[in-house]
Amino acid sequence: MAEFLVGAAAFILAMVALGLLRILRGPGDADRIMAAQLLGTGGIAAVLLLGAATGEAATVDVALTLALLAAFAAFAFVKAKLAQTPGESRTADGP
Amino acid sequence: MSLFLDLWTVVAVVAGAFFFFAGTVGLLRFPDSLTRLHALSKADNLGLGLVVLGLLPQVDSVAAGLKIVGIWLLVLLSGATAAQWIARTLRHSGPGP
Amino acid sequence: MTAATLFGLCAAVLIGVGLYGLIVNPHPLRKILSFNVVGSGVFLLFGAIAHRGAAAGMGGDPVPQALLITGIVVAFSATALAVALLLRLFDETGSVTLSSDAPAKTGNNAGAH
Amino acid sequence: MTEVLNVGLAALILGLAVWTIVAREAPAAVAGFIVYGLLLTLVWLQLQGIDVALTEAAIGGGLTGVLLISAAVRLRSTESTARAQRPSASTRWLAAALSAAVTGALATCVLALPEPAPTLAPEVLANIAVTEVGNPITAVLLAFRAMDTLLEAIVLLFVLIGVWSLAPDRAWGGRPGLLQQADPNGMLDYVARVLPPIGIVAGIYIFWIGADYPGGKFQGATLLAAMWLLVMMAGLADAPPISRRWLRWLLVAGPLAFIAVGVVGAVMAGAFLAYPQGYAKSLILVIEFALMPTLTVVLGLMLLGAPQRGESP
Repeated sequence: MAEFLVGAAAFILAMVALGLLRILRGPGDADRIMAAQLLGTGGIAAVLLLGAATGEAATVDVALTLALLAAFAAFAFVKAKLAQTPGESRTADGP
Repeated sequence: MSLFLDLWTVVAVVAGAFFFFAGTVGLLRFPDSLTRLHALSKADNLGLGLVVLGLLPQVDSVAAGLKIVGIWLLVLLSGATAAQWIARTLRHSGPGP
Repeated sequence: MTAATLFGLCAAVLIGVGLYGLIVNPHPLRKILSFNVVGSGVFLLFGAIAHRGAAAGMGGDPVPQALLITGIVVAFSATALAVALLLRLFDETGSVTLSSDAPAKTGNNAGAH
Repeated sequence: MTEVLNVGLAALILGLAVWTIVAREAPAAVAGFIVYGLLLTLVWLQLQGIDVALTEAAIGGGLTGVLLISAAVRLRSTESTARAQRPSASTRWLAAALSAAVTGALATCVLALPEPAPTLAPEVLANIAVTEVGNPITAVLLAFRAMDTLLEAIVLLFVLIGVWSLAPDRAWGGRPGLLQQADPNGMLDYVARVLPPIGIVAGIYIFWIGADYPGGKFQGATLLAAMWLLVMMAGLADAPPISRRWLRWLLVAGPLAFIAVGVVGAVMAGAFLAYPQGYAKSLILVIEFALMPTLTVVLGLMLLGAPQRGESP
């Protein structure tokens, strides 16, 4: 069973990495940040699979930490972008 | 019983891995940023969901099971939010150079 | 090849790659990034050595592993300080060049010489 | 199968490191670096350093990404000038030769490491009973090498003072970071209301189990700091002005408690940071509880950067 789980983790990582090669080329920054965030999903799957393979219960906490922080870079990116173009961020604020 | 549970794990994890594969294919085949992100986010979140379902019989306590389901829900929440936000900057700035 | 040797060699290459970037990339933010690559290479090398010390039922030597945790946190704080310095330089001069002969945009730094 | 995974991981990490160095634009390089941190987490799992993996997931994958991506977006306009200053071909060849030499020397060392490897694990195992904690890493951090941890807490504080000292004169004592506007369409607002309660529970949980299982104050404090940051990013709360007295006290409380415990040791057990017989676990818990809020606030404020506004919002 452990062999199968490690194999699945390797397969998922390989798939996500293939996608990563495509998306790091761009065209825009937004695509790249999104790619980083989505690779997080594959990474969490791999961590969970490896944890189940080794039977180490604490790996779940690593996955939990990754899941909680997965989207932070994306949030920070959008925040920084909006701060640069203040006109756009205020459109929906209204008077 | 144990054999049945292991079989369940294998089937669900393979299905999950397939969705990651599908996400990558979508990424390589779709024409522009928004459709690519759409394909990728759906496929990856489903893939992770199936992996989590598959691993449920392998955990040794109910609490650990709840924890991994919780991880999936967290990824869904933050993934959906981030995708929505990123799509908004894409719309504002256009596909860009 | 054991995992420790594999990742030890990987770490050696990372340090080299990071060092190259540190020298060649002119942008200070890219230098910070390169420095972080060097740092993670050093940590990985140390971690590989910690893994070789697996004994007494532990997966690795706990002493270097504990030092690694300290190291990662301190490296992050150093990065935060460097980024803060860089942003202040940018706010002050409108550019972030490290070259001494590049013209500064404002006269704020006249008193510094 | 594990070998396949390890080789794949090593190849991916090297590829991403090269990408981080050669990418044309800084945000692209940072995106690569975030993924790089995520993969390092997996490597730490493979090297059986779960505590290190947790730290890398929290710091490398989370906080560093936030810090660098914001800076990269802000400094976007400076990139074209920097690109023009690319060093000459001869410099680049020299740099490549130097880097290759360093890599070669290190690789030789890796291949020539002594067998059997020296290890302190048996000694940690022999002495861990005295500390009454179950996690050997925690025992090292707070008993056997407690001085390192104390100095680390102080270094973090000094870094924060360094960051603050970069404030312009008019903003000294004011609030760090830019004023965050509430999110117009409510998505971030929603996440900032749902995620922090879960994140705070998770952070305290990881802190709490740290005595006996992988986890601890650094990882827990990072999660708490991230949740604080999320609430501020969504505009639900503002950063406190750095001149507030309670804030200053919070920042020094952890290191002061740590030093006080050290002095108690000097008086009762004969050496600075020595724990009197039978009190080791209680004193370790005192230090952990005192450091946790300090670390949370220090890490959060470090990410916010220097004060940029006056005291009034």
